[in-house]
Amino acid sequence: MEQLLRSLIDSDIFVYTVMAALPLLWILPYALFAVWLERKVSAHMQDRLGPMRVGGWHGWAQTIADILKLIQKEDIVPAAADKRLHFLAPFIVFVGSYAAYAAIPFSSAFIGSGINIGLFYIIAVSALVTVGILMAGWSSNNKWSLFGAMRSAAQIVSYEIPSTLALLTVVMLAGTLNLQEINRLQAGGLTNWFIFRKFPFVAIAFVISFVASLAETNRTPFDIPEAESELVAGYHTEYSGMKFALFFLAEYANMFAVSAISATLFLGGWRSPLKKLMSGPVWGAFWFISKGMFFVFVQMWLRWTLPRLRVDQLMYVSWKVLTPWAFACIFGVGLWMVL
Amino acid sequence: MTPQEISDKLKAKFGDDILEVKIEGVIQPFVKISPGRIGDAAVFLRDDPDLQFDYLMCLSGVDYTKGILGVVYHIFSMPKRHTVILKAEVPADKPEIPSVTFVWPSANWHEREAYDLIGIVFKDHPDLRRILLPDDYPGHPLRKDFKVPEFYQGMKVPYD
Amino acid sequence: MLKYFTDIFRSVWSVLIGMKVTFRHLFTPAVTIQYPDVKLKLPERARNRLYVNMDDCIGCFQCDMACPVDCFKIETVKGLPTEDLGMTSTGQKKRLWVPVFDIDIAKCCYCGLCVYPCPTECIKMTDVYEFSETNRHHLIYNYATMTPAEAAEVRRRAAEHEKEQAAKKAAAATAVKKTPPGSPPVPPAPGSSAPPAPGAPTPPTEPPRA
Amino acid sequence: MIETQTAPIKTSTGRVLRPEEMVLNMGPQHPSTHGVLRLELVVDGEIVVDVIPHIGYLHRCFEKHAEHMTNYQQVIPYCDRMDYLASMNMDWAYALAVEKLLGLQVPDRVEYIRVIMAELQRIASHLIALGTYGLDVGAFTPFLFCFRDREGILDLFENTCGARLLYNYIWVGGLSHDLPSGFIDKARAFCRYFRPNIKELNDLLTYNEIFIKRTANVGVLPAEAAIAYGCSGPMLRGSGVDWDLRRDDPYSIYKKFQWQPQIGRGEMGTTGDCWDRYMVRVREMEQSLDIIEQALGGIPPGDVQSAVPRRIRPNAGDVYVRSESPRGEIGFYVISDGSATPYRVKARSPAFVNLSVCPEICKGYMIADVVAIVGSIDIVLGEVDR
Repeated sequence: MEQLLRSLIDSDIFVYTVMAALPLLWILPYALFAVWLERKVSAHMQDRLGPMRVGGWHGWAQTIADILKLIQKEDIVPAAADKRLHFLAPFIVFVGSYAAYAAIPFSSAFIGSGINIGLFYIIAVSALVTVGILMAGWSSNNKWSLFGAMRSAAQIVSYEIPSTLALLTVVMLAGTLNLQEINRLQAGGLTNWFIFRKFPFVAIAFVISFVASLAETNRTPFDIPEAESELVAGYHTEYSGMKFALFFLAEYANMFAVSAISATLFLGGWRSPLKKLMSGPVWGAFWFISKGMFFVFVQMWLRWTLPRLRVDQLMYVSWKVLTPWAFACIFGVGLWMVL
Repeated sequence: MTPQEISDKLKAKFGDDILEVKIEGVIQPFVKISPGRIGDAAVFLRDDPDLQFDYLMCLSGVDYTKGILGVVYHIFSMPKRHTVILKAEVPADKPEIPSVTFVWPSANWHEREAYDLIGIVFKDHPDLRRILLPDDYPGHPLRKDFKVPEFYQGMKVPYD
Repeated sequence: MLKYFTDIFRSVWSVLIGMKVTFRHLFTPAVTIQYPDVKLKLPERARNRLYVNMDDCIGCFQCDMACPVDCFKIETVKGLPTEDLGMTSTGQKKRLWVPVFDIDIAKCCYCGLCVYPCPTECIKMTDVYEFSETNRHHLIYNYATMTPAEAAEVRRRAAEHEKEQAAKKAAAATAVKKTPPGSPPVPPAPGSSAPPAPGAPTPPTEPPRA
Repeated sequence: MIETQTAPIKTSTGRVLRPEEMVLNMGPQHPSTHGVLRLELVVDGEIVVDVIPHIGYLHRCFEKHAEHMTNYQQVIPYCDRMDYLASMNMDWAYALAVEKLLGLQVPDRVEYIRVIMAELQRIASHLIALGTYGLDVGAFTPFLFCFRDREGILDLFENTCGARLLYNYIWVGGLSHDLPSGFIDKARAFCRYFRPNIKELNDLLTYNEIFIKRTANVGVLPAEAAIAYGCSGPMLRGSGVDWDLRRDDPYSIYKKFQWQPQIGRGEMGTTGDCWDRYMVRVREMEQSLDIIEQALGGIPPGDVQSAVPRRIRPNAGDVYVRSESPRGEIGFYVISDGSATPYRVKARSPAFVNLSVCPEICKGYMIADVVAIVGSIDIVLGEVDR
């Protein structure tokens, strides 16, 4: 991808801006589709129909209508709010989840920047979301938002540990942090994916990393920062118009980023499950997106099934359940590799 | 125990403070007691081994006009499954009556409502505030002689 | 220690059961309907908007008395004996003009208490429920079928008739003082009996449901 | 650091706050207070130190209205609006009180139909209680399942009396309409349709471990405190007190049916916690289904309006009659002075009394639990404020 662009115009600035903007090409349509999908999935799970009227068949244009509405909505900033922080917070939250796309390999041909510490970079940069949420909570000058922000800070930070440990098991197996490399190691069809090697441990690590990723994107059963029934809407109560849309976009982008990482590490990112069949660069992108979308669907499925945990139970699950089991998996994989 | 036995026990204990006992001629027999002794009567009713009135069903304030306000206690006993109805009358110009919240905590809100709507003051009630109406509402609406104020906080009250 | 493991197992198991239930509902048909395009047929006894058939109304105020929120404003004028006010469908002779019959449907609580006491069954609750208005005063329905001019004319005649009666009574009373009782009363002046031209019906008239 | 000495912050009842405490107003516009209830929480971090409920935002002077009606029958539409989720039970309680005042005997057919309607209303009201309780705890889907099932009941009511929520169906001495044709088969069809759905609700919410963690051992109300505070209905039975007005202070014909009051046994935690109150409501729905099916079988023929008096003019006297509404003991204390207008109607509403326990059982829990506890008390502000 980089050679292709350099052959067009040979200036660094042009190439790198285009490379940085390429994931946007995927995130924006994906977000439009994901919001619509969530509303339809939740509707049909609850014996409803969901959006049916905007744009013909099953209301496909509903999200576009929403975006247009949000764009022209008045952007209300609370009088006593800390103006600068209030303005900056949504952008930092979006940057936090968008920056992760730099190191995610969409297919064998396309990767933002194939740095050799890809996974480490992704985990580090997605912690930026916490800063954004804290800024949003504090600057809204609203007790409820402050509660939401405090809870989400505690939640995201304490769930990074089990998620990192779970990903560590795969890194031990793969021996490298470079996601493109990890993908190459999982060649040769379904049986060669990491999830099936060293059977029980990596599978448990997969479940732990998926549950921890739920907490990181504030999705049910860990959607405590924006608990509708307690904190009204948590940290983004005082946001409206385009800033609220940005929060929404950031949440869906984060959802896909997290499921993309799980797919890449455990289920052979752009590797096709059928050995040699359908495994070109374009097919790679297809497989990668379908795995990602499957995990996004599972996150939605959980959202419309489970109630919400309380904050102290959330901490209990993170420290007392997920972290010890993650250590056990690392220990198991390590022992298995040594023997 | 039948209402007759209950009222006899009460008469034995409180003597002439029991102003009137009506068993026949009314749908539900009641005992009228002088307002000063309500507190002791409540303690007696709850603690007496064969009365055990532990469940205050309903405490209602009534305006009997001609300057008399009344409080009616409907009390029930869970273990014994029997009921007693106590009535007490207080003059409208000095509507003071001891509170029974320390005997039956359920009376707390009932008394606050009686104070709020009828204006009966319950002495040593934990926090006697208006419960249903705004704190600065003029007067007590359930009194028979209550005139709806023309304006409340600048808003016209009766509208066509 | 055992409790720790059973806790985890039970959590995972109950989460999976819950997911099974919602997944099964992904394929069950939806129960909701698309309202403006598809409208539910209300049952026969549905109680929504009031409808008064003014031809049968004899101005007896039964509905006004039965209404708990008194949203009726009815005015009746005594018809002169010479005037012919027409018959109700149930065969009673109408003796009162009803120039004003207003119902404030915004105040109405749709309890239906006014329907039962009506002797001529002329007030009924239809199943029309889409009658929202932008201005609250439009919700005051006036069902009277008499134009204001006619109403004024009827009131004038009734008042005039009233004065005559009063004058006659006064005259008769003074006559009794001057002459002994038993002298015949003066015959009533003949009222001009112009039959009331039916005015344009202002209220929404529904054909009574079959 | 300059020590800024500000005046000590006080709550509305004059309690001085310690420096680390904060006053948090939950309500009156709040998604989970089930109406316009304002809870003034004194909060130390997440832990709730004190709760001061403020009610009265939905006060519509029911008792003042009742004193200005021209006859006893006109108060019934006002009773509907007291507990708008269980209006059948409200009408029935008021009708029972006035019938006792008049010494009126109601024909058997009316008794049977009243029992069926009240039990259907109990299921509809419990469905809302359980659905919104799922929302409070964070599960969206059960709420919509409960409302989907409730539609079946509302259709039955609409066919019978024409209204879906506020019926004015049970009159003093009888009913406003007789049953429409085909009502009995439709009601039986509803019972058959609804029974498996209760099991589905259990799978989805009741035995879900996260739901159990959120509700077991939360808001524990011991039996003695429940009785002392005058609680009733699922609130009292949840605390293990075997007390149900339909059996222990029997009115109407509940004696003719075989059914068993449901009591909280502390299966998932201590007796009297939120889960028990929730479970009592779920089991009561099944029990109401049994009662309805038994009652549907035995409806005698007859005229439902035969005992409705033309003019109600009870002789002077007062009466307090109570009956079992879905939220507990709804009692009407009616005083009549011989005229056609009631002299005083005092409504003892169960949610008003159950809510007075709220400060007791919310102390020491977290904010998320206060939402769960208030949801388990199942309050309707129309009834609390009257």
